Amino acid sequence: MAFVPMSVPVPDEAPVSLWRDAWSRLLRNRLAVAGLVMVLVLVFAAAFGPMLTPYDFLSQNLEARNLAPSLSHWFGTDDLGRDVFSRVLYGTRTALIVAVVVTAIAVAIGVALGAVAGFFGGLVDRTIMWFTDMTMSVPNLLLVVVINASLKTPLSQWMEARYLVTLNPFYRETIWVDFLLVFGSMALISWPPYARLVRAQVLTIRSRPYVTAARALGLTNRIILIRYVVPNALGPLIVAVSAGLGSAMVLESAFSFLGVGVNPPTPSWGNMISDGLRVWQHYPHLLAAPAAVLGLATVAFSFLGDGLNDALNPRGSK
Amino acid sequence: MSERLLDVTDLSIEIETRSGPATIVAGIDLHVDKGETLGIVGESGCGKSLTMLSLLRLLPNKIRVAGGRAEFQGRDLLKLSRRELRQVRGGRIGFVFQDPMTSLNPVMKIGAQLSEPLIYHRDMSRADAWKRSGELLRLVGIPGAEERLHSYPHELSGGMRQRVMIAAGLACEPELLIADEPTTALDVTIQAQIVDLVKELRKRLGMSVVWITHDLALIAGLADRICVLYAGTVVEDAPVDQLFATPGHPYTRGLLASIPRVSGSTMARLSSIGGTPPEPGRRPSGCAFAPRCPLAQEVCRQNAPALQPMQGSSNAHRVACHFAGRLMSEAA
Amino acid sequence: MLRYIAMRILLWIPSVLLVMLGVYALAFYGAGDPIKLIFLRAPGDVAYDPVRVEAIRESAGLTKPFLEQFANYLLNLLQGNFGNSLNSGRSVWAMISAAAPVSFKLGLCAIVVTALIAVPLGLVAGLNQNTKLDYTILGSALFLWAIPPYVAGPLLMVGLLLILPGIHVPYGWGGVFDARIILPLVVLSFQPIALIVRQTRAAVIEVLSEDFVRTARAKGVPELFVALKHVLRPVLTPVVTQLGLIMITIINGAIFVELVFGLPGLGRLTVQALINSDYPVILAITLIGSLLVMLSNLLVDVLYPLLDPRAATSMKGR
Amino acid sequence: MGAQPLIRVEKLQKHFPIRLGAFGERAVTVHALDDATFDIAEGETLSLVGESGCGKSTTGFAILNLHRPTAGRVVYQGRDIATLDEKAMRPIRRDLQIVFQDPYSTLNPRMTVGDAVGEPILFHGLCKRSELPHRIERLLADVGLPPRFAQRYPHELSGGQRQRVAIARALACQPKFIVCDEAISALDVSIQAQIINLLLDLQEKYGLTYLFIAHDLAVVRHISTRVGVMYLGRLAELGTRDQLFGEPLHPYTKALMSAVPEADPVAERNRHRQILEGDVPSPLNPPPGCRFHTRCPIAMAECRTIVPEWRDRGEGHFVACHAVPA
Repeated sequence: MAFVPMSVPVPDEAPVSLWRDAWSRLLRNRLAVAGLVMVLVLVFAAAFGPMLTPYDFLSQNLEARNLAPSLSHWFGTDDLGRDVFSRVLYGTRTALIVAVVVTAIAVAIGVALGAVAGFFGGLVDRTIMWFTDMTMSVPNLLLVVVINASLKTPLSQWMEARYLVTLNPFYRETIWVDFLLVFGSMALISWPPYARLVRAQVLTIRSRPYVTAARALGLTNRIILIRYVVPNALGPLIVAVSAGLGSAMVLESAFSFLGVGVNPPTPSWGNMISDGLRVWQHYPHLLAAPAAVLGLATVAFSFLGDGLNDALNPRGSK
Repeated sequence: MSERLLDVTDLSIEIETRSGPATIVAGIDLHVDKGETLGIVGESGCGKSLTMLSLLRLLPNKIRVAGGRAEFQGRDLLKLSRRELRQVRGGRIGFVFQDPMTSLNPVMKIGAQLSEPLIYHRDMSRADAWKRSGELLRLVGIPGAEERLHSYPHELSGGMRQRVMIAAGLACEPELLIADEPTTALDVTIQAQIVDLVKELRKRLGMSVVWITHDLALIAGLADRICVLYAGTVVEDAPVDQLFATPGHPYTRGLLASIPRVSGSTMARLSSIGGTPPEPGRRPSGCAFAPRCPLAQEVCRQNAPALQPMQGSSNAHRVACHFAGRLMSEAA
Repeated sequence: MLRYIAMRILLWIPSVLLVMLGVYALAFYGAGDPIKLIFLRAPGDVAYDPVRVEAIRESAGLTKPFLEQFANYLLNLLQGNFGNSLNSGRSVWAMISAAAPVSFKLGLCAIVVTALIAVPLGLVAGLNQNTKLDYTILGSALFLWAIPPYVAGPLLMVGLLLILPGIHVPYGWGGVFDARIILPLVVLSFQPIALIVRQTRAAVIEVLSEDFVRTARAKGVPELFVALKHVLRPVLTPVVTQLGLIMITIINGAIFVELVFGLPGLGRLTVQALINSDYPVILAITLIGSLLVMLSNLLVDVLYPLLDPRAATSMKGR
Repeated sequence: MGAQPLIRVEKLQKHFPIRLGAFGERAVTVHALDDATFDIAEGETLSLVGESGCGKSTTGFAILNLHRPTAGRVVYQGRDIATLDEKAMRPIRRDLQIVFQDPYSTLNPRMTVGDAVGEPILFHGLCKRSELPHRIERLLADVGLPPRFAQRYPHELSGGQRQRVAIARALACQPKFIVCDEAISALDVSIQAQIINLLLDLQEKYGLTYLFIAHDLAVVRHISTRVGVMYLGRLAELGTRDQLFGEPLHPYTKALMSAVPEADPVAERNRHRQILEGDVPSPLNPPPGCRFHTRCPIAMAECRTIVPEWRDRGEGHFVACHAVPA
C-alpha cells in the first residue's frame, strides 16, 4: 500500500501580516483600547481644543478671579481670571508637542547610535556604550536644570542682539529659546535607553538564522539591515516609544514645575501645577485640573504601552 | 488478568482561543497495568504530553480538562482535593520531563531539589533527605554522588541532568513513572544510556512506566504495549509485537513506513503521509485522519470510528478505524 | 572579579572627566558673571565697584583661559578641595558633608521600603495573574506611577493636615528614626514601588511558565514553597538589577521631596545652588551624583553573578 | 568519482575565542573543528554525523565561509574560498546554499513567502522583474506548495511547509551545492519523510550536491552516498554508505551505530548494545592524542598522546584510529 503525498490542505484565508495580527490583538485588549482612546482624545484636544473653547487661554479677566468650576468655566478660573479649562487644553498641546519632538530626537539619536554599536561591534560598540552609560550616570534632572539655567540667559541675550541687528520679529519670540532648551536638554537625557534597546535588538536579530540565511544568499549588509534587521527591531521600539512619550510628558511638567521648562504665560501642566500648589488649600481646582489631566495622560500612555507590548510580543506564539 | 493501575476514560482537553475553546484531546481512552511499560506515540501536537500532564493537573495556562475520568488505584485523579493531589504528585506518580536543561531549577543545588519529594512526602529531616538523595544519585549511576549533591544543574552534562530528573521522579518509589520524551534532547549514545537505566530500574523497583515519545524505533525495545495517538485520539492500542507486525490503523502503517529502513534500497523514496495534522480547533468532523488517509471513504468523513478490538486478533489489539479489518486482510 | 572591578572603576575616570568638563563648560560660558551676581545680590550698601570686581575675579583665578581653570579645578579636587561656594563663601566640602548624609539616609530608606513593599506585592500579583487581586495591585501601581512626586508630596501633607487637625507640619529633618521622615519617605517611594511591582509581577509570570516550576509541582512541593523556593529566588535577580537602576529615580525624586518637606539634603542644596548660579556646589553635586549611579551600576553587575550561580560559569561575548 | 571533486576541503580548522566566567575574565578557545580533509564529489550526498558539539555544523558553516575558517583551505572551482572576504564571496554564494534546522526562525517573519523566494532572484539578477511571479510559482511548485502560498507569511505555515519555503529560497539561486544543516531534525516523522523525498527529487531533477548534516543515522543511511563520522571537532571515519554501515572501523562509529534503536521489537530485544560510558569531553579543553580515548573501549597507551593519522585504508575509506591496521 502506498502513501502518495497529497496536496497540502490549507484553509483559504487572506494572508495576515504580523503587523495586522498585532493590531487585531491590540484591539482585543480592553485596557490598551482605553489607553488608545485616551491618547486619541489628547491628540484631538491638542489639535483642536483651543479653537473650541469660548475663552482665550491668555485673556485675563480680573473681575472673575479664582472662580470655582461652573458651567461657564468648567474648571474654574485662576488668579488672573483666566479660564483653567482653556489653559489645560492648551497645556495638552504644549505637553504633546514637547513629548513628540523630544521623543523623536531621542529616538533618532538612540536608533542611530544603537544600530551602529550593535551592527559593527568591537571598539565602536564599546565606545558608544561607554558614552551611553556615561550619559545615563548623570542625574538627569540636575543636568537639564544646569543646561537650562546656564544657557537660557546667554541664548536670550543672543536672540535680543540678533533682533537689534536684523529687526526680524522672529528673534523677539522668547518662546523659541524655551522650546529649544527644553527639547534639547530633554532629548539629551532621553536617548540612552533607546540606544541600549536598539543595540540589544540588533544583536539578537543578527544571530537569527534568517539573517545568516540572508548572508548565505549573498545579500549585502545594507539590504540585510533594511529588510531584515530594522523591521524586526521595530516592535520593541514602538513599545518603548509609547512608554517614552508618557515619561516625556511627566518630565516636561517636572521641569516646568522647577521653573526651567516652558515659561509662563505659555500654559503647561507643570507650571499650572506649580501655581496651583501655592493656593491649594483655597482653590483646590487650580491644582486638581492639571494634575488630573497629567495623571490621565500618563496612565493612557502606559496602558497603551503595555497593550502594545502584549500585542507585539505574544508569549507562547511562535 | 493483570491488575489495572491507571484507567483513563473519555478524557478531553480544551485550549482557550480567541474564538472560544478548541479541543486538543478528544476523548482519550487508555490504561496502564501494574508493572507494565506503556509507550505513547504520536507527532507533536497530538496531545500525548498534555494527556499525562492533565492527570496531575500540571496543564499550562489556558488549557484545561473538559471531561472524562482518570482512575488511579481506584480514585479519580481529576477529582482529588489539593492535598490528596499533592500526595500523588511525586509520591505515587513520578514525572520525568523532556528537557533536563530547563526542568531543573537553575539556582538550587541538586541535593536540595532531590530532597524535596522526600521532605514533603516522607517527612524526612533535611539531613536524612540529603543522605537519601546521595543514595538516589548512586542508584541512577552518577559517579561521585555525594559531591554532586552540591552541584548546580548547569555544572552537569545533559545526560547527568536527566539522570538527576529520573532520581527525583523515583525518590519516593512511586507506583507509576511518567517519562515525557526524556531522551529527545539528548544525543544518541546518551539516549541509549538513559533507556538502559530506566529498563534496569523498572526491573529492580517493579513500577509501571509510561514513556511518551515520537520515536517508534526507540519505543520498540522498551514498551510492552503501545498507544498511537493522532490529533488527540487514540487510533491504535496494541501489544508491541502486534503493533509492529500487524499495524491496524492506516496512520500507524504510514508512520512505520516513513521510517527509513536498513534493508531499503538506496535513494528509494520513503512512503510518507501527505499533508499535515489538523490544528486544534480545526479538527475535521468524523475521523480526524480522514483528510490524509488513502483509504478514506464518505463514512470516515461522517462518523468518528470507535476504538474496537481488531477482528481475528486478541482483545488487546484495538484500532479506531472503519476499515481496520480490510487493512488486516490486505496485509496478510 | 577584582580585576573586573578595577577595570570598571578605571573606566569611571574618563566618564567623570567628560561629565565634569561638560558642566564646567556650561558654568564657564553660560553662567554670566558670578562675581557680578554676588554684588548685585548683596545688600544695598555694598557699592558695585568695577575695580573691586576685577580684583576679586583676578584673585579667584577667573581670568585665566578655560582649560587652565578646569585643570586647576581638577587639581584642587584631587587634593580634596572642592572650592568655596560663590554665594556663602563656605567650603563646598563642608556644605556637602552636611547635606549628603540626609539624602543618603533618606535614599537608602526609600530603597529598603521599596523592596519590602514592592517585591511581596509584585509576587502576590504575579501568582494571582488576571484575578481581581492582581488588577487591584497593578492598577494601584499604575496610579502611583502617574502621580509626580511634586504633586504627591504637598497633597499628602495637606491631606493629612485636613484629616488630623492639630498635627505638626512635618517639616525638616530629625534623622531616620524621627517621625518626620515618614511622609517624605512615602512620597519618595511612590514611583520606585510602582516600577518594582510591575517588574516583579512580570518576572514572576515569566518564571511561572518555566519548566522547573512544573517539575517542582510534579514532585508534590506545596504551592507556598513553590512560590517561596522556586519562583521568588530567580525573580530576585532581575529585581535587584532594577533596584540598582532605581537609584536614578530616587536621586531625581529627592530634589522635589527635599524641596517640599524642607529637608536639608543634597536636593535642596542643588536647587539653592541653581538659583544662585553657585557653580562650585553644582559641580560637586554632579560629581557625587554620577559616581553614585556608577557605583550602584557596578554593585548590581557584581551582585548579579553572585545571586545567579549560572552566571558564574556562563559564556560572555563571542 | 575519479573526476575533479566539486569541493575540496583541506585541513579545515575553526576555533572560536570566547570569554568565560561571570565577568568574562577567562579567555579560552573552543576547538570546534580541527584538520578536516575530504572531497565532495559532484552530484553526491555526503553526510556528516555525530553528537551535538562534534563540529558537523561548524564544518558546513566554514565551507560556506559563513564562519571564517581559522586555518585550512576550501577549494571550489580551483579557488580557495576560505579566505575570501564578503564582497568577493558574494557571486560564489549563488552556487553554494544552505537550509537550516529550525523552520521557525529560518524565515524573516515580516516577509511573505513570495518575497523571501523572490529576493535572491532579483538580487542576483537571475530574471526580469516581469517574470518574477512566474518564477516564484515554479519554485513553489518544485517544493510542492501551491502558488497562493506566495502571499502568505511564515507564521501562517506549519514547520514542514516553512522548510519547503526555505528549500525553495535556496533553490532560487540555482545553486550547485546545498548544505542541509539538520534540515529535517526538528520535523515530525511523517513530515521528515516528505522532506527527505523532496530533497531526493530535487537532487535528481537539478543534479544537486548535498552536504547533509544530521544526527539521525537511519535517515543518513537512507539518503547518503558517503558518510563522515565526527567526534569532538575531528573526523573519525569517512567512507561510502556501505563501508560505514557495513563494516565500520572506528570504535566510535561502532558504538554510535549500536546505540541507534531500530523499529523492530524482536530485533531490539535480542540485540546486544555496546553502550559508551561517560560524556563527551568539553571542546574547550579537548583531550590530547585521540580525542575519543577517554571513552574508547580499546584505547591504548599511544592513543593518549599521539593524534591518529587521517588515512585512506583502501577504496576511499578514511579512518583516524591507531587500532585500525593500515
